[in-house]
Formats: sequence, structure tokens, C-alpha cells
Amino acid sequence: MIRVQTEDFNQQREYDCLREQSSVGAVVTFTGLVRDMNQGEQVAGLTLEHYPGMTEKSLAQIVLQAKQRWNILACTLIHRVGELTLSEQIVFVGIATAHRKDAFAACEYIMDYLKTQAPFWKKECNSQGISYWVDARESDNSALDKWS
Amino acid sequence: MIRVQTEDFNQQREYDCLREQSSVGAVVTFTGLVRDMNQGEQVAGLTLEHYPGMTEKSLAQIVLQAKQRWNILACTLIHRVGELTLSEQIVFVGIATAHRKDAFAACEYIMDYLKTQAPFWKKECNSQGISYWVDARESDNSALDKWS
Amino acid sequence: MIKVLFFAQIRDQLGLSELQLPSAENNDLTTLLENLKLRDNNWLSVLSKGSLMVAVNQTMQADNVVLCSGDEVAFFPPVTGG
Amino acid sequence: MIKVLFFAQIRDQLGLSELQLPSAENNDLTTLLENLKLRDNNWLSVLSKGSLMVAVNQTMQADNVVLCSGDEVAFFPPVTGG
Repeated sequence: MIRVQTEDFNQQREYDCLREQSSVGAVVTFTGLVRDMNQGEQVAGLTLEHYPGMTEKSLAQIVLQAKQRWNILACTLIHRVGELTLSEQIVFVGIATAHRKDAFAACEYIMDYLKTQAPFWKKECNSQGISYWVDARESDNSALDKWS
Repeated sequence: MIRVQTEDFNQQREYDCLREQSSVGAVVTFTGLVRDMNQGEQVAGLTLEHYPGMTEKSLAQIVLQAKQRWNILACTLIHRVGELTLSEQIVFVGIATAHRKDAFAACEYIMDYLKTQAPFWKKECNSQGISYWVDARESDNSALDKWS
Repeated sequence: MIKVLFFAQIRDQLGLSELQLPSAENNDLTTLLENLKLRDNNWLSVLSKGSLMVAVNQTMQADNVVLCSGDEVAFFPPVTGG
Repeated sequence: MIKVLFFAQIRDQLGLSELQLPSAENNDLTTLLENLKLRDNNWLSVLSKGSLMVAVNQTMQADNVVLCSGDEVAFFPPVTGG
């Protein structure tokens, strides 16, 4: 299940859906949050822009690739867009599998590809009220190396 | 925070504690559940025995090693003991960090070491009501190789 | 016609989020990009960045591709979601 | 005295969860284990498994260690929690 939304999401609700099947032995979740420091700036909040249409398509492609690679029983991917304040939830990836290794790998794989392939852009607002586009991190590109 | 308990735990409550600090940018959680099939048997439930005293000591040691290796802002580790039925929660590991890579690595590291170093033993009960001790998996030992 | 979209910094720097170009004079991605760069020095500089990303019909492209009327081309900076 | 504990299958197979041994005749781990194996053929077979794990004072041991009165020694099969 893939969702791109302005509304917040609930960890427990998503987790409960993921663990529903009796064959599930492992659930790994990742949640990304707006943190107070980024690239040396004191962050007050951010705006998430995206490319409607392509966003859903690219997320679906990333999840499909993960499903071809690991035995996934259930997968949830949620990404928020719009205005977010400090400590708010940005993204959720939840994976349910029989064995833990698949859940860890698939969850990290989806985040690594999302970070470099899905058309979202962050504009941060610092504590002085100045807005600026966030630079892409070279470490996000190099994170893909472990999957090839 | 480390807990060994017979009572169930709540995903949302643990997650909310982990994300409290404003410097948290990533939360990874792992939950292990009683699944319906294990090593070819139809599982109805299980009993978790442990070595009181050593359990807490070994879990504290594993968490300490993870904290020496990665930048961890918050860490929660809960392991249940006693009788558990199908689909019940067994273990929870939650890690909060600034960056996702540390959270994924620390969470998987703690599970890999817990699986081979912490003195817990599972006795499963199958659908015919027969109880038997679960065999250790060789894959759990080889999972440690990636951390050395 | 070909629909051309710009996102994030690229859109801000060009001051434009969308335009339509005739498909006859823009029959592949490389030609379309070269035509846009000819508009003025700002367009040339913004669209010459090595980090520029391109999608055709909402799929990322690393190489040149043929374009037809009705296609959607998007230019944007490296993504920073998640 | 040295406190000796057995867990899981090892306890079931020996039919015993705990015993006390005099420290004088069990001054290191190897000697203590050899003494236990001498009890009978069942003890010999159960404690001869290559997979047997040992903890002294609640810390896993791979090699022989000196034992003193008051020490706690535990024998158990490979762990299967998580």
C-alpha cells in the first residue's frame, strides 16, 4: 500500500495492518522525522514539494523491485507533502516478512531508492525564518552501492 | 531502556518515547512475532524460558556494543518470557538516530547478537498439542559475519 | 505539442513551472534541451548543471530518447525527500 | 561451593535444574565439566555435545577459566530467543 498525503499518519495503525497475517514473524518499520539540525542549519520546519503522478509511479516501481528481491508478506509506504514543522513525521516504510533479514533489507532498500529516485524536494525554513532548498547528499547516492 | 517481561508491549508507546528528542531524524523498529510455521511445523504457541540475571546482563552488553559503534540517540529493547500464542509479540528493538543508516545498522546488529548471545530458549507447541524445543538456526550464527 | 515541467530550484531559477513546445522542432530529448538553453544566459546556466535530472513521461532518463506529441518532459534538481 | 545451573533441553535431559559442587575438587571449568560427565552415561552424552554453551557468573565462556567458591556456572543449549 502506497500513499502520498498531506495528513499525518499513525504508527500503531500502520503496524497493526502489517502484522495481520499469521505467517508474519518480523516487522521492520522506518520513520523519517523533521530534525532540528540539517547541514549545519537550525531547522524550524520544511515544505515538501513533489511531482504528482511521477511520485506514485516511482514509489510503486521501488516497492515492486523490493518485492522481486525479497519475500515480502506486506509492505506500506507513506510519504507526506506540504508544510511540516519540527519533529513531524515525513515518511514511513513498514515491511512484514517471515524472517528478519528480509524485512531489514527490504526496508532499507526502499528508503535508499526513495532518497535518490522519488521526485520529492525539501525546502527548509531555519530559525531566522529564511527558506532554502536542501542540497542532495552524496552519501545518499553511495548508499545505493550496497544493493548492486 | 531494556526490559524482560511477561506482559505484552505497545508499539505506539515505545515509538513515541523513541522520537521525543528534536534531534531525532530516523526511527527504525523491529518486532518479532510468533508465526504459524517454523522449521516445517504448524505452530500454535510457544513458551519462552530464560536465564534470569544473565539475560539482562547480556542484553545490556549488546546494547552497549551498538552504542559504541553507532550514534544512537535512544534505544529500547524489550523481550518477553513465558507463554505466548500465535501472532503475539515476542521482541521489540527500537533505535532513534539523526541519520537512517545508523538506525538500520544498530537495530539489525542488536537482533543478530540477541539471537545468538542472549539466554532465551523457545519451546514450541504444534497444532497437535506436542511441545518441542526449537533448534538453533545456523543462519543466525552466519548473520554475525557481517559485523566483524 | 510537448509539455515541459520544471520543479524546485530549477523552477525558481527559471521563474516558470510549465511550458508547451512544438514536437516538430523537439523530436528528441537532447534537441529539446539544447533549444531551451538557447533562450538566454540564465536558461543556459540553469539547464547546464551536471546534476540536472530529467524524466520523460514520469520515468527518469539517463540518455537521449525520441519525443512525440503528447509527451511530458520534466527537469528537476537531485531529489531530497524521505 | 559452586552453584551449577542447567537450562532448556540440557535441564530436561539431565532431569535437574541446579546443583552445588565443592569448589576444592572443581577449581576450573574443564575439571568441573569432566567431573559431571563421570556421573553416568546420560550425563556424559548430554554434556559432550559440541553445541553445549557455558556461562560463568552470567558471562559466556569459550575457554577454560579458574573457579572459586561462590561462582555460578551454567550449561545450556544454543539460544533461540528473538
